[in-house]
Amino acid sequence: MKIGVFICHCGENISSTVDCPRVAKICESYPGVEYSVDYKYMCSDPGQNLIREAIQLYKLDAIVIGSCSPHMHERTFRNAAFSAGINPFMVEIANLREHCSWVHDDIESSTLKAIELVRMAIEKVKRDKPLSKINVPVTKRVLVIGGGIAGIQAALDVANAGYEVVLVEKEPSIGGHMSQLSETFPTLDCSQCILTPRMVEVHQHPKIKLLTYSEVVKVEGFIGNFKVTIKKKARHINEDLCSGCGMCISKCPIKKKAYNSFEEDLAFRSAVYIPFSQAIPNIPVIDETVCTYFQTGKCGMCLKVCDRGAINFDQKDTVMVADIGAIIVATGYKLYDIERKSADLKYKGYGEYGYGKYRDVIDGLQFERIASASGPTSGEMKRPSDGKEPKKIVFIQCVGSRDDSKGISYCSKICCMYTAKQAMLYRHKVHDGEAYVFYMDIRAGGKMYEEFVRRAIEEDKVKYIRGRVSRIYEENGKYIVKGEDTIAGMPVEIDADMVVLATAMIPQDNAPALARTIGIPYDKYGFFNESHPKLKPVESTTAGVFLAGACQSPKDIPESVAMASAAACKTIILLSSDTLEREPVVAKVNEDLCAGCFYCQKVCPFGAVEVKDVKDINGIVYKEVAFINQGVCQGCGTCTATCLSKSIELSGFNNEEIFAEIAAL
Amino acid sequence: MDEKIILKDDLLRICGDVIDKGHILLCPVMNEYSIVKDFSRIKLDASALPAGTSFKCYVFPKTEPVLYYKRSKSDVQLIDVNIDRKNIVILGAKPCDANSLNIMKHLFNWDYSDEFFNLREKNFIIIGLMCSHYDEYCFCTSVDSSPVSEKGSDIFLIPVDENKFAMRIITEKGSEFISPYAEYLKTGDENISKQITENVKLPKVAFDSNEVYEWLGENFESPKWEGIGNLCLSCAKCAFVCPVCHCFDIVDEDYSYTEGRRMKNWDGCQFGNFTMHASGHNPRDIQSKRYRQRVNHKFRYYVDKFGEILCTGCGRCSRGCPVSIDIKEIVSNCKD
Amino acid sequence: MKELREHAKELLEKGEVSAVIGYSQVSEKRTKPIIVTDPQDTDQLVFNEYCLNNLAVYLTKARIKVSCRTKDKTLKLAVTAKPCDVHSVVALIQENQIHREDIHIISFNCHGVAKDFGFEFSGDNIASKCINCETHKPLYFDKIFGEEKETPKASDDAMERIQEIERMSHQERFEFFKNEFDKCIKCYACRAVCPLCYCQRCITDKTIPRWIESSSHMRGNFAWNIVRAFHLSGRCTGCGECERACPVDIPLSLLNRRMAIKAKKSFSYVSGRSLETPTLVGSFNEKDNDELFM
Amino acid sequence: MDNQKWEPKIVAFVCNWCTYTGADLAGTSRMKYPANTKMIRVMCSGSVDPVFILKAFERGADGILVSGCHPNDCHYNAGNFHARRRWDFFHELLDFIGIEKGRLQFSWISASEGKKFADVVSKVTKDIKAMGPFTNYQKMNSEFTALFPEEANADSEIINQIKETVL
Amino acid sequence: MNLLKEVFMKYGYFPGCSQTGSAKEYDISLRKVIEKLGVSFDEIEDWSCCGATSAHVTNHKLSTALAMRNIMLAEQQGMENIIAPCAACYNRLIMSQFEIANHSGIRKETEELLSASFQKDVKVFNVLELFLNIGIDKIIENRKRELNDLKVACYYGCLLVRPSGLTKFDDAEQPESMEKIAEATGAKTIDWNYKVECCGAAHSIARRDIVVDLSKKILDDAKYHGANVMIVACPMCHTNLDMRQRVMKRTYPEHEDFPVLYITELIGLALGMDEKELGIDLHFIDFNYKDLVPENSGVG
Repeated sequence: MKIGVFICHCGENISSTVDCPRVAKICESYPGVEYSVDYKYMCSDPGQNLIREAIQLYKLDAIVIGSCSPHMHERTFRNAAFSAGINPFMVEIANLREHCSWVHDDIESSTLKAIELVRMAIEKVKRDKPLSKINVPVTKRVLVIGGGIAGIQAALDVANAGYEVVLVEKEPSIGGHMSQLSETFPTLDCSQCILTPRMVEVHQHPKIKLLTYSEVVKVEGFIGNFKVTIKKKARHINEDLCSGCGMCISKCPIKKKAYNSFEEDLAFRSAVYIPFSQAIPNIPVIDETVCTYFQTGKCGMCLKVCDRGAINFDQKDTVMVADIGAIIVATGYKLYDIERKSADLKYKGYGEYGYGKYRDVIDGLQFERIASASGPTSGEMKRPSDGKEPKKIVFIQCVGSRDDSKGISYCSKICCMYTAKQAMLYRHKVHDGEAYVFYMDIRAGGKMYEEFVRRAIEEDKVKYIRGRVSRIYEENGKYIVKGEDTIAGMPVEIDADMVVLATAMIPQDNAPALARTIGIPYDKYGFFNESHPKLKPVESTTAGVFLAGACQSPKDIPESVAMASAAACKTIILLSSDTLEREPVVAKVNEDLCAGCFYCQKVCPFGAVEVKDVKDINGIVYKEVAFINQGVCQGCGTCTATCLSKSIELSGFNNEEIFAEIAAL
Repeated sequence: MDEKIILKDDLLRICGDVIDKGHILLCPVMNEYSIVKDFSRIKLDASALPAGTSFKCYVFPKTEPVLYYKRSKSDVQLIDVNIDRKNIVILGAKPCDANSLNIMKHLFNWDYSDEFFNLREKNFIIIGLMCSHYDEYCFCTSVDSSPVSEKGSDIFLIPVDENKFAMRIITEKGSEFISPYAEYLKTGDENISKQITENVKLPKVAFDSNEVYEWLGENFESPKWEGIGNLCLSCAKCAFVCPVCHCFDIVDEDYSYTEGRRMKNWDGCQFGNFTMHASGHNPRDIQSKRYRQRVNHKFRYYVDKFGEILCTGCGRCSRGCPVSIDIKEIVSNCKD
Repeated sequence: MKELREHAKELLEKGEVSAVIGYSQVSEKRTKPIIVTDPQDTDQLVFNEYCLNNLAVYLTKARIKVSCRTKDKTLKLAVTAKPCDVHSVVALIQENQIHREDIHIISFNCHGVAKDFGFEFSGDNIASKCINCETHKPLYFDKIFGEEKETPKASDDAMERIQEIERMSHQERFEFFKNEFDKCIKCYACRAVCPLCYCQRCITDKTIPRWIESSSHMRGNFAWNIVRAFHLSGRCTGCGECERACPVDIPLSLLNRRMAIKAKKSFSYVSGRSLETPTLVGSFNEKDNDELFM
Repeated sequence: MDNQKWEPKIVAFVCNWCTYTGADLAGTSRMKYPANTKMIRVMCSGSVDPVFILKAFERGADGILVSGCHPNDCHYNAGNFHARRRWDFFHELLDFIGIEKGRLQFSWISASEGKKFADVVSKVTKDIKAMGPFTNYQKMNSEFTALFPEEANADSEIINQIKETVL
Repeated sequence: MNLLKEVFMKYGYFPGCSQTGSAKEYDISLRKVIEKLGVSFDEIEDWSCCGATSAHVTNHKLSTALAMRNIMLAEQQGMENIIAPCAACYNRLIMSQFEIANHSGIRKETEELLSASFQKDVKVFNVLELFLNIGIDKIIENRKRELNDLKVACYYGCLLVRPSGLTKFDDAEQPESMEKIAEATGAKTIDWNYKVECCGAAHSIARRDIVVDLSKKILDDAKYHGANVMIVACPMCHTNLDMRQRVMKRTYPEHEDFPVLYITELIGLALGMDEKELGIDLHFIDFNYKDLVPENSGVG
């Protein structure tokens, strides 16, 4: 084998601490090295030409480049090698810049290290095998998980590009949290007015199949070829027959047994219900847990009044399997629970604010419902306990957020803005009321955001107090809010009628479970991880799965929408070709040696390992061996280390290559 | 035959001198042949069972370098190994072990003279000791040997009483070794030792090696092999503890990316990979074929080639077999 | 004994199994494995305190598997297994080597076995694994024989030895194991008798690259013994066959036992006890100990 | 060996996505750390086999660092979790056999932790320097036989040779 | 099952300085109640100050060493569990244990100071944990009278349930364990706002004015919510809330006496002991259960 070694000076970046000519000269003496040279800029056009010419002149089989990190220019050099006629995977890079010249001062020791690094690369390249890219077909259908604003936006964008979309929403209606909001900052336009047309569009779009009251239970396969199992929960209503007239709802005798979760438990709903009047689809759901028929076997009032015969008490959960090419995850967020949850001590809750004991200490979404014209108070400012108009209201920011002692270190990003908005809305509705805001800092980065906060303070006379609240307790129907004004350096006590806590945005409860189902990583809070924090913000690390909205980190509406469109765009790029090209760094099983213990299957994070029968000449299966689906394998190599008989090799990083590197130390 | 009498104490004195001269003294201690520095540990017990392993490893080490190499850009440089020439004195070798070098010698000097073996073997002095005890696995009498056989020993000892040995000097090497110590030797009476040896209880002759030879030739495809093959677990413990098994493997081991050494290691015919070809074909792919090979090699092929049975009847292979396969039983029952 | 033979005979006669793997008596205090395919031969089967072999090792032998396969279906294989050997069977099932439905487990109420052949079974000569054994009754079986008896009391020397080693300094430990590993002759008897060493080609037989040097010099012996212990950690069921088979008496079960203690302490896992729990190797818990990592 | 001049040889097995990138970041940030550590890039910390460690020791490494992504941060979701369990066992095994825990160290270093990478490498280098050369393991290379190649002739070594091949 | 096991645990007893002086009645009542419930404990021999005095703000090393000295003694005397009835002692002991466990530097330093090494994990309990361990049922079983005329305000104070990361037996902000124990005596408990507020103990001597203000708020809130007695589990709190009521009257002449009991005394009453036996007569504010019982109610 003839190997060429090319040492780059990177201007002076490498050559200032590494004696590049010496490295090149020493490498020339190694067995197998046919040609060795150093040059000022290997990645430049003349540099690449030098490589190409050397490959052709010396008939090189493989090359080693001593340059910057492979993350930087591996592709460049592979292409150069390819254009000169050698397999792009017969190229190894020794990282002489980031791992050597930039981090060491002493010329002698860094030169010696550089020699060793190049030597390791030479030994590895000797064992390299030519690889070719893998092609996999693409199913042109997209799954969007979550029907909030991010999911709606992503679904519409993909569908408008002409691809089929399956939109799965776990609630009976799409719309998400945005449909609960009263008005949006910083424009104070009505949230539902801008959202509902988009919801309708989703419903009517010929390319979108909408599955509400459904959940993703299993994801198999790989980019371009996922197989997704979706469970459609029983509504007990025949969706084809129901006209959405609402007769069943108005006649249902169970009126006050269940809280309306859309109204954030500020109102009741009947046993058969539509979450809210603009729900899409406008089809009710029967709640088995409170319905008299399901509890006692009697009643059946809805059955009697439905003239379309759409009520079906026997309906069962159904499961369907869809072929999917790409997945957009847009599961959104929930709010930090201030109540005491003995079952889940992940977050501690706020005992000092009464653990939800006081009915007038509410969270931001509850306030949204009170302020909303379609809410339980029809938009009138009334406090939940006695329906009185609160004359003094306190908003507390950063409840949960930025509070390590309660388990969350991050900033929830939107609370400063929505608190300002809510205080403003309150002042607009209660002209003689006083609004106080306890804050740590005001974070109003965004177009017209800072101006909006200033407006709340200056025009609407909201009183901002910088400090934390240490305790809230009830006295004489008032809520005594004890806190500190850190600017004045004084303790403050406010006897408020109502307190609104701007609780932190946290991931949905089932986010980690869903992440495991799909096979994407998540951080310690449960937010899904993007592939690269800067350059790949909408891709998950699993190929073919994209992220949109607040499931990745706290976001406001415009950011969620932007991310959704970005994810849609990435998906469309993926679906635009009929086949996919993948890097050939995948694991391969030696079937002769495989003992069939299937530990590889157990450790494979992607489910790439399948069972393959091996037959003798009579066609009788005599052993089962592991088989790695090259389309699914992501090339982590965990199986190779787990395999006890070493029957699996990871192409491009096989054991022989690594042993050679170790030997060259 | 030159027969002498020597006191045990004098024998130990000779041992002391051997050690002082810088030779290596090997003696069965605690169930194995070990290098003895403190000769109070020497027991010289004729009624002990054969040691767990033979002294094969001192003449044919479990691993040894045969050459070193260094690769450079243009060529490969080879460096020879300087072979050790130390004298080794083995005191108290069982007759079944003593004979092993004689048997193995043929193989190492057949088509090629193995200097690694020969140089070591040349420097061996084997002082054999009569054996007065056998167990259910011993069958030396079935393979042309016996507990009182002098075969392979340079000097042979017969315990007369607790403190005295009759000493027969068998070979020239033996007499050369003992000559400096003539003062310790008294003239002995051949009849006394003869009487002792004749009274030694011999293990029953379990089989006739000639019949076994014949049977093996005719029963290459016997269904018996499969039964044994199913039980055998393919470890090579039998081969590794055998005093005469001599198969070895040659491997190259790298020190670094340019330097390395070539090693000669013990190998065992019971390993599945023993006959694995580079093509992937394995002529002895299943255990029954491998076990058949083992028995054939010992009782037929080696006889064909060198006229000797490749077995000393020490019974180590059967005594240690994890699944209690008894070669004596298999061979003696071959005809049923 | 009689019931055992009759049961085996019945199984073979009815064609429920193709073979019965069992023990036969060699001499008073010695048994050997036997594979019975002919109903007539079942009267050789025995079970007593001298049944030391772990017969689970035969379940993965390809030839035996072949002999129980007919054109249409795979016949069952019956194996006599002490309760501790059943752990090995369980581990093999978990590792997909055999299927539970393909195997008929004949087990016994067990009160221990002798430490080696030729020793009278008693408290002094009880096998080390039987001291403090918790499974006198098999956890899984299809047929059980034998009556429950008291296990002779003995002190757990192996455990004391482990503790003794743990009290040593690193240098002393290293010297200790160096001396032990030095004896190794690479006969691989430890591997051959281990029911869980079923790989078709062992890591040590791999030559490209050479994972473990085949030479039995210090370096090769160290690598082999460490890797053997590591490959069995979290898997070894503690049958102790490796140590019994070793011709040079390397205390292999010290390593195996130490790793089993680790598995129990850190992961509350004991190998081969339950078909339901996921195997230790191949699973993980997000809450696993993270102290090791900076 | 002259301990004053002796420099430890340290091998680091690092995952491509987090630690290797973290090391790149340390480079672009021009953080300084000792030059003793040579890195071997693997795709995931889950793919590092314990035999690699033994091989590295055989080849004269005085210390080894294995580093991957933080838990839950793995590019492959779970590779590092499997690695963590594996190393927990292997580390304890080596410790039991008498190899000090400091010889083999582990860390989680994310792509953004250039500083941590530099710190960890400096710490490992410091630790290994304090422990001295790993003669225990390195001695084994020649313990059965003479050193390569000239020393092979030394008589005393040949006695060793016989002694060490004793069963 | 677990509870049963705990009952038979043997406790070491770390009284602390207050128990031998200002809070003698706490010590008396604790010993009596425990005995009645069938639990025994040994006083740690040669115990010393826990370091909760000014030491923990002036000399960190000293305060840790003082606390750990007592734990070391307990360990040496074979005790696995110790009770520290004083909230300040309790807090100091668990804080020191935490520091020892988490900072090897401090551990080394303290071990050197005490020339001993800490091997075992000695568990420190306060009285609330003690009674929870013994079991509420045990109190109910042994109850001789039902104190159902008492409306009890359970006052935890600042140290008993904090810091929240370490005192895992109850919530730091809305604790409930004392209520559970009090209800086992048959008494009613009230929901009120000041149960974990500061009584000013740190300023007990130096700034009585602060103490009076803070304590008054606590007592007033309890009264406002309908309590007729307050129970505490800390000698500091008791000092401030009981003894300082006289001073309180000087600043707030309208203040009416409000009895403050130790939780052990309350249990003692329920177990049938009388006020004198429990040392309640040593309090500054008189309390006699019979006074509270409406006449002709037939109790007692």
